[in-house]
Amino acid sequence: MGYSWKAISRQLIQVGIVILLIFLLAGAARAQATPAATPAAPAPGVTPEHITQLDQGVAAAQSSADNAWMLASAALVLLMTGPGLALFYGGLVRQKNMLALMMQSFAMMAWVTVLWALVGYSLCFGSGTVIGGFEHAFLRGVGIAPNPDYSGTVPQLTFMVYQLMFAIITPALITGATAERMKFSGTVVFVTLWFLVVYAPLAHMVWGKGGFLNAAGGGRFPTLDFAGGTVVHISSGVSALVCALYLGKRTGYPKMPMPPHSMMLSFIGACLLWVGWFGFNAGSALASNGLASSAFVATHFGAAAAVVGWSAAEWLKNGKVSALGAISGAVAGLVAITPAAGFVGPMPALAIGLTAGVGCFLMVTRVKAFFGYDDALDAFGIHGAGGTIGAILTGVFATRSINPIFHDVAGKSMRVGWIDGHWQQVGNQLAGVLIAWGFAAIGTIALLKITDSLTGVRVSEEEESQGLDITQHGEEAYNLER
Amino acid sequence: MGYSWKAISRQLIQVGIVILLIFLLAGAARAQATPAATPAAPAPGVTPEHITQLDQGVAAAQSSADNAWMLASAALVLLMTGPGLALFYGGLVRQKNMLALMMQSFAMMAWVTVLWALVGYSLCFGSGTVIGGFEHAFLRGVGIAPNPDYSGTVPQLTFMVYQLMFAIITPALITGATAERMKFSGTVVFVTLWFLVVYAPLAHMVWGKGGFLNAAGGGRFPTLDFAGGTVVHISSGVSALVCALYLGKRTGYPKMPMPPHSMMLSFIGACLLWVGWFGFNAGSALASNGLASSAFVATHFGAAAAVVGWSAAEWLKNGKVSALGAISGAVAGLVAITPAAGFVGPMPALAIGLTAGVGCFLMVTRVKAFFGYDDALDAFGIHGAGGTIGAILTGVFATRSINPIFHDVAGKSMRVGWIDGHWQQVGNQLAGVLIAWGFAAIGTIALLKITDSLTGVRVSEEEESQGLDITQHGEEAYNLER
Amino acid sequence: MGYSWKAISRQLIQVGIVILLIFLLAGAARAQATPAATPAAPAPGVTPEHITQLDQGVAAAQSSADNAWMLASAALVLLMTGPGLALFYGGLVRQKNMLALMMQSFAMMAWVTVLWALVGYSLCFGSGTVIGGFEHAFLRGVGIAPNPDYSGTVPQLTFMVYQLMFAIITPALITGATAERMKFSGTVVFVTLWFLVVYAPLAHMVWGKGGFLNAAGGGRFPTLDFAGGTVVHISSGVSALVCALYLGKRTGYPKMPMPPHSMMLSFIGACLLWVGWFGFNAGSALASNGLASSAFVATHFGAAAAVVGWSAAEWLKNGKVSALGAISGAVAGLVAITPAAGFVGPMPALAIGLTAGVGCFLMVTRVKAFFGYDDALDAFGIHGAGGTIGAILTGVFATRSINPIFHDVAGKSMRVGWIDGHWQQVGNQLAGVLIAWGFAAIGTIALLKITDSLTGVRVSEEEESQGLDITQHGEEAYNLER
Amino acid sequence: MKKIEATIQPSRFESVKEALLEAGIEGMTLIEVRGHGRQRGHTESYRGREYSVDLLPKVKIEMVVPDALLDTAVAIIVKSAKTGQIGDGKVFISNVDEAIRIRNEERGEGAL
Amino acid sequence: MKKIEATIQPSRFESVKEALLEAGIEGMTLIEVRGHGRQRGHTESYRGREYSVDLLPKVKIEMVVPDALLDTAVAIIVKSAKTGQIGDGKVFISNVDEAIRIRNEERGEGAL
Amino acid sequence: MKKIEATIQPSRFESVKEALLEAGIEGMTLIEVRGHGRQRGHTESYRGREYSVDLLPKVKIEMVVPDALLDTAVAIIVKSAKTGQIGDGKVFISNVDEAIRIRNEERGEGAL
Ligand SMILES: Nc1ncnc2c1ncn2[C@@H]1O[C@H](COP(=O)(O)OP(=O)(O)O)[C@@H](O)[C@H]1O
Ligand SMILES: Nc1ncnc2c1ncn2[C@@H]1O[C@H](COP(=O)(O)OP(=O)(O)O)[C@@H](O)[C@H]1O
Ligand SMILES: Nc1ncnc2c1ncn2[C@@H]1O[C@H](COP(=O)(O)OP(=O)(O)O)[C@@H](O)[C@H]1O
Repeated sequence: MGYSWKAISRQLIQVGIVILLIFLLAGAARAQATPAATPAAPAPGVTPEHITQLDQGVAAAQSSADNAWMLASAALVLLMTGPGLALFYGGLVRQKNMLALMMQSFAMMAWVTVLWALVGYSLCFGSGTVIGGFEHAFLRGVGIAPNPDYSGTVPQLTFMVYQLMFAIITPALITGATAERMKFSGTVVFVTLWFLVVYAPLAHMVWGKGGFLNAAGGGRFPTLDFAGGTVVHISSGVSALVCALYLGKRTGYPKMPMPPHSMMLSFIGACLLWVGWFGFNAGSALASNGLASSAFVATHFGAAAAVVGWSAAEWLKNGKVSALGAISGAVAGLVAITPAAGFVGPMPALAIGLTAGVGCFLMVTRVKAFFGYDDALDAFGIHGAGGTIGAILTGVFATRSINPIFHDVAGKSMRVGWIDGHWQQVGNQLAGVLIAWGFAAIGTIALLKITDSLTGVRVSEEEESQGLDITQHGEEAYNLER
Repeated sequence: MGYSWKAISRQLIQVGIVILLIFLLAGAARAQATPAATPAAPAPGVTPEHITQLDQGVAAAQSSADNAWMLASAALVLLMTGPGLALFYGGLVRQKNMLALMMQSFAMMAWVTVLWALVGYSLCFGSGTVIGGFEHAFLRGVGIAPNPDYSGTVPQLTFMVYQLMFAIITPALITGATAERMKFSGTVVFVTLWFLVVYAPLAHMVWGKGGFLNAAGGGRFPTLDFAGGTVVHISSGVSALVCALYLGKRTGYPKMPMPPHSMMLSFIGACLLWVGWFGFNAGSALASNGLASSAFVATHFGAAAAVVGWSAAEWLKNGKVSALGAISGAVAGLVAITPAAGFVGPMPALAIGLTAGVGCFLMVTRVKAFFGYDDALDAFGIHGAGGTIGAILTGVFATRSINPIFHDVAGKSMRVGWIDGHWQQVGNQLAGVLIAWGFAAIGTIALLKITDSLTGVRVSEEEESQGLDITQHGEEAYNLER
Repeated sequence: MGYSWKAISRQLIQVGIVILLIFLLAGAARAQATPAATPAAPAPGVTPEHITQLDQGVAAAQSSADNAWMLASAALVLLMTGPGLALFYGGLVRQKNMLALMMQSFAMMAWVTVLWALVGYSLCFGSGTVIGGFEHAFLRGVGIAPNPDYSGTVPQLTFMVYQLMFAIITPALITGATAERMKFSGTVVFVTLWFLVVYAPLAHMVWGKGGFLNAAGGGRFPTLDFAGGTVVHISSGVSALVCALYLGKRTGYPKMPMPPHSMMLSFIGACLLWVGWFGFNAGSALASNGLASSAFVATHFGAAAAVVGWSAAEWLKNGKVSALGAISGAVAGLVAITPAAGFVGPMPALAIGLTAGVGCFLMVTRVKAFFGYDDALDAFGIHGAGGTIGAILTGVFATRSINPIFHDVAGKSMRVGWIDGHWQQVGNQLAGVLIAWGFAAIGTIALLKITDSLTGVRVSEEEESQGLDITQHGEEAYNLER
Repeated sequence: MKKIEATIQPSRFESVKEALLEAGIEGMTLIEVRGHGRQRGHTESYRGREYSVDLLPKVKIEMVVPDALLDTAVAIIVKSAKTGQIGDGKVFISNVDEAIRIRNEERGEGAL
Repeated sequence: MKKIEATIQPSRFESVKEALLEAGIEGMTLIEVRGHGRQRGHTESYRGREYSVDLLPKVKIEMVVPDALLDTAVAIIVKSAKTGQIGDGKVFISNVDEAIRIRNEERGEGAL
Repeated sequence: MKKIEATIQPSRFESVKEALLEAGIEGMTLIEVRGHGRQRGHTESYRGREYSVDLLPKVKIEMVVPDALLDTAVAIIVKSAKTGQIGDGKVFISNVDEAIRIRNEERGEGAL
């Protein structure tokens, strides 16, 4: 039997191949047949109607073109959280806590989405100085028509879902600091509150219609934040630090060795973060135009230079370049270039990346060790620090030749960053940074206290030693035996 | 030696950094230099020729825009099968069968492609009531010109390869039910037959020119199936159930514990499925328009709500939320929203997802246990059940404000789903579902018998206990020692 | 406590669900409300100004459309290197060398990027017969305006970063031959030199303005290489062989068994390579047009047919189809179709893939064993051999009905490949191949000697047995215990 | 006290464990090992390179039992581990001088 | 010479190791095992299927010591492995006839 | 019957195995362990945190042999495992009271 089918199958396949080859030649012969036509054009005619048609045709084509890139970008940004960040963090913890880390990211993909649909989008992108109103609750009035306040060409649905992806990854970043000791229930409750009380207002102030830090919208303190250095990375990074302090150290830290259980997973995660970040930064042009290309390049250059920076620092210190160092550097560079991506040229992007790579290396290896807090996976060391570095350097390197965002009353473009001679912008950036730091820190403390009283935030010591996978989720990541 | 090169390298790198920095500043200084021009416009002139040129220009731009999204979507859908589904399934089985599961998905990527090129595309999208003809065999006449029957703007080559990706994943889904005990040779033979005898006709009936379930093409029973709830998920899910019953239980099931050998892999797989599904559903708009955006949003919302639904059910039952539950919920939601994606708004999408999450949870935990069949990885419990739920709810929530698919003779758009007041559509959906169920079930039984007589379908008990990786493929997934 | 929060949470969630459902219905009811407007058109008027506006609008829309696809393609090509190739290679080596392999790919992502920004792009795409000049050093003059020499529609920044992704993966491919025994420092130094001395000239000759192999640019020996069969795969594959010979065998090879430590990782890697390759080949159309679709299809078909070819050969030899065989076949097919993708129809693509699958199978199993060199991961056996097969078959199957690349003085399109009756093209292809082989081989030997004198190329035997992860990077890939 | 070391087929472990528990024998330690003996292995092939795998996955049970329980324990293990085919494995018995329960430092057979 | 086999809680291993090293006891071999005894396990659930996991991860230390060192070594292990809770594990002591250091074929206690 | 427990360098295992098979000694069980002894380990660094890894991967071979074969077996192992460098490992020999082949319940040296 074992033999007979083998025999049969081999014959089948031999016959198959012969037939296949015949087919191919047959087909190949026909290949030229394929006509190379293009869609026929309607009969011309120089009538106003026809011109109107053309106007609409152009608008529609432009909209489709931008939409193609924005939908791809939205997908890329989701890829950053799942599996990107989930793997990056999951690989860095000990095996017994790995599913827990992944679940915390995955939970955001689901739960923040629901919050977003109900009120989140409205709070972030409705109108108001500090926070949006309820005009878009349940996504009321969010359809395929563009929302001119934010993007003239793509359907508002696209803008809405694209922004949602940012709201998903931001709280997920915090879980890097609370890793290996925070309750799942506590995480869910805390994130729900944090999203409404910290993220929504901050996103609105910087990006929302009427937000008082909104540079494009002419806010009081025009803070340049192209893709979320302040809104996403500083807010999550600073909140992460507060969480780490509030939760306290993991049992055994720092005495007990806690090496990453799988550098391989973190490596995959970092690569997916890098790739996804193109959607994050270049997508923030909200169109498929030259600015998107420019931001794409800046993003890639920032990441690359930061890898070089971090690795060089490591080499000088240890005489070795580690994979963990390289991927951490990449993330640091991507964080730092985020606010700058759409404002700086390729060479400044390299400079920003290099600075962030070295800067975050020092944060993670020196500063953290000095203060001794347990920011388990360096959410603050990389996102908080990198975001801050990036925000300030954006003020330095932003240039109108890339993005003429400021105009005088006459609509003439004005100088943007220090490199343009507008050194005051560095001040504006600092203002934005300080507000974000303060707002995130205070909000987080308050919400942690509330969460603590509701569900508690930290698992019992026994649960911690058994691991969160089993105690919080009743599963194990690997069941290799049997 | 070991020292000397270290020394050299360090110096090299130090020098390198200095040089680099100088370069950067040099470059940075030049950054503004970059001109921000846009392509020069040809000299104007209000001639009919020029207008014709413009007409063609608009058509070309529109085509390119839609093509950009469709090519990206095709790539995303392939990503769903490999590595997406391969990982999702591969992680759920025991280690000794993991490569076998991955190979079954990978084989589809290769083998179904060849079948598709030779006759598959023609059978699915040629014209006919029940199945297409051979007019496109060897892709005859499939070129860069659009095929107006299916998509007015993108090259037919794009449409062809995009649809191919659906034909690849559908049979791959079935392997979730036959897991850990079906012969590789049997799988290949069965799939070949199943693709020609079950998938091709079904795809044609629902989507093909003249298909009698084709809603857009005015079929007898207009079944709404935007992206394949019936064609892909019901067909594969029901066939999966039949296969599971025909093959019988895995040795030791259900007594012996068979936990997933790597939740981590299944998690990655699920995330990639989610991301890839944007291409699956939003790509089914066959254009980069508002409908694509709407489908994109519905897809994401359906998945998110289903995670919440499944997890909530699990929490109420076990007091814990598991990663396996969360990712299973996501897939269930994605399945259920598939037929609805291009017909429903965001809020109904949430409702559909929530229902599917809870529904599939009950299928997998209760119903399966009750009947005791061994649908190893719940291909039926999730794709069959989820697809059915989705198909019916599509009849409930479909609305012309999203997709005015039905028109009266005067071309005026008519009410679509129950929510529009057209409750009869639920009936049409049921008709489609029943036909798909019956067709898939009967076809599968027949083809299993044929396959069994050709190569056999089930491995020997000894091969089963040794594992399919070694016995079917002569490999092991991991060789960590040595 | 443990209980109380559970209780609370359950109630919370129950309440939550109820509220949610209410919201959903509320929202669902509103769904229709969503208006389905499209952007309003400006008031018409048949003025020359308006026509000029339209001309610009069309150009802008076309540019955005092409840019959308090109940015997505650039992201896909980066995905090929990280995590794609890193996983494909990382899984094939022994556990103790896995991070080292991944790091070698990752290092390219960072370091080659920096080189590219400083001089690389200019050397490849400046003007000159053998190599470009320094006109674009520091990306001088590389902005959002298209570079008409290479792509009429997309910003030069897009073209620049897209081409960079090719420069990243090419040297990474070589590391498959030097695996498990080459120093990290040596790798970095060698690659730096190789990129400048081998890659840059070769890329320029084949693709650069004035390059004497440039078919599109009317070079002396017009070599058809759509997406890099010669520039990427032959160059890296041949250099890989030279490296393998220079480094010598791994200690214990071939006596000691060295099975892949994780087929699973290699499988994921291969799938990502396949998906990413759509950006690599279809992106090489540098636009989102019909040619891109055609290349996309050819790419997929080539890969699929090669899987069938390799697997069939394996089945006939061993009576089994292995996962490693299947994924190796896929890569071989993708390599071989690379130069042909934009010149051949679907059926010839199948033929090319099938040939490459069988051909590379023989290379890897027979030829390598016969000569006994240690091309550890078959970088030469697959990329060198597959690239050569592809380059020659391109001369056979290229047809003007797909890509009318040759024109006579009158601009009339001329016959392209043998299938068009222009058998001489096979000669041109051979010329290109030979030049590439010779150039890569000689350059590589010289650079290896230089590197050897600088940092040394091979690790000590003890380091080799301990593994490169620990000795080169001071890390381990997995720390599963504890 | 005697130490029992039983190297068995992984697929039999569950039933051996259950049989022991039924007999009230609770304490045991499990080790995953690979074994070589009469049982033939299989060959694997990676890109044409063939490896004969002659070390097969086995499970080793270690348990220390009071002399009184020795025969029962051995009998149970042999009975429930047996399939009658080559590769079933071995049971080795050796002497143990002393046993200590770490928790309460109890010594001797009482510590088991 | 005596062989000490100690099955302990993984979380205690680091401190046991350090205590031994401080006492100048260098040679030891570590094995990851799973153990069953009085200590209760936990249940896991996958898609509604529940598994009770009653084999818990433990670490087994094997060391051969000169008779003179036996009591010290055992005392150190017990002391630093103890948490006082069920599951702390056991120490077994048995006799070893001969020891050989492969490097220089030295035999007897000198080889340890 | 005697039990041989040899802890050796993983890289030497293949040759030890082959030497034993040539000598007609078929039965052995292999365990992956980590060992501590005179051999120095290495340090790893993750984001600036340094760990000194002093438990090194070793392979432990367990085999029970008839008294007659003991010396041959030990000699073979020592010979083919030796590299002469610190870390080569140890061989321990102890007594085994009884051996049973599960397949056919054969006892004594015949069961090996
Ligand atoms: N002399 C021995 N010493 C230690 N372990 C042995 C010995 N002989 C066999 N084993 C173990 O028992 C397992 C089964 O032995 P084998 O000879 O294959 O089958 P059987 O026990 O049925 O004769 C081996 O894989 C090995 O792990
Ligand atoms: N009789 C025995 N033989 C071998 N190992 C044992 C025996 N009894 C217990 N063990 C090992 O000791 C571990 C702890 O034993 P357990 O009874 O759970 O706690 P305690 O030692 O505190 O009574 C078990 O998991 C098992 O690995
Ligand atoms: N006293 C001992 N008891 C048990 N195992 C030991 C003992 N001493 C050494 N070993 C094992 O032997 C290995 C090698 O010992 P080591 O002292 O490092 O080198 P060498 O054997 O050459 O002196 C150790 O890693 C450990 O696994």
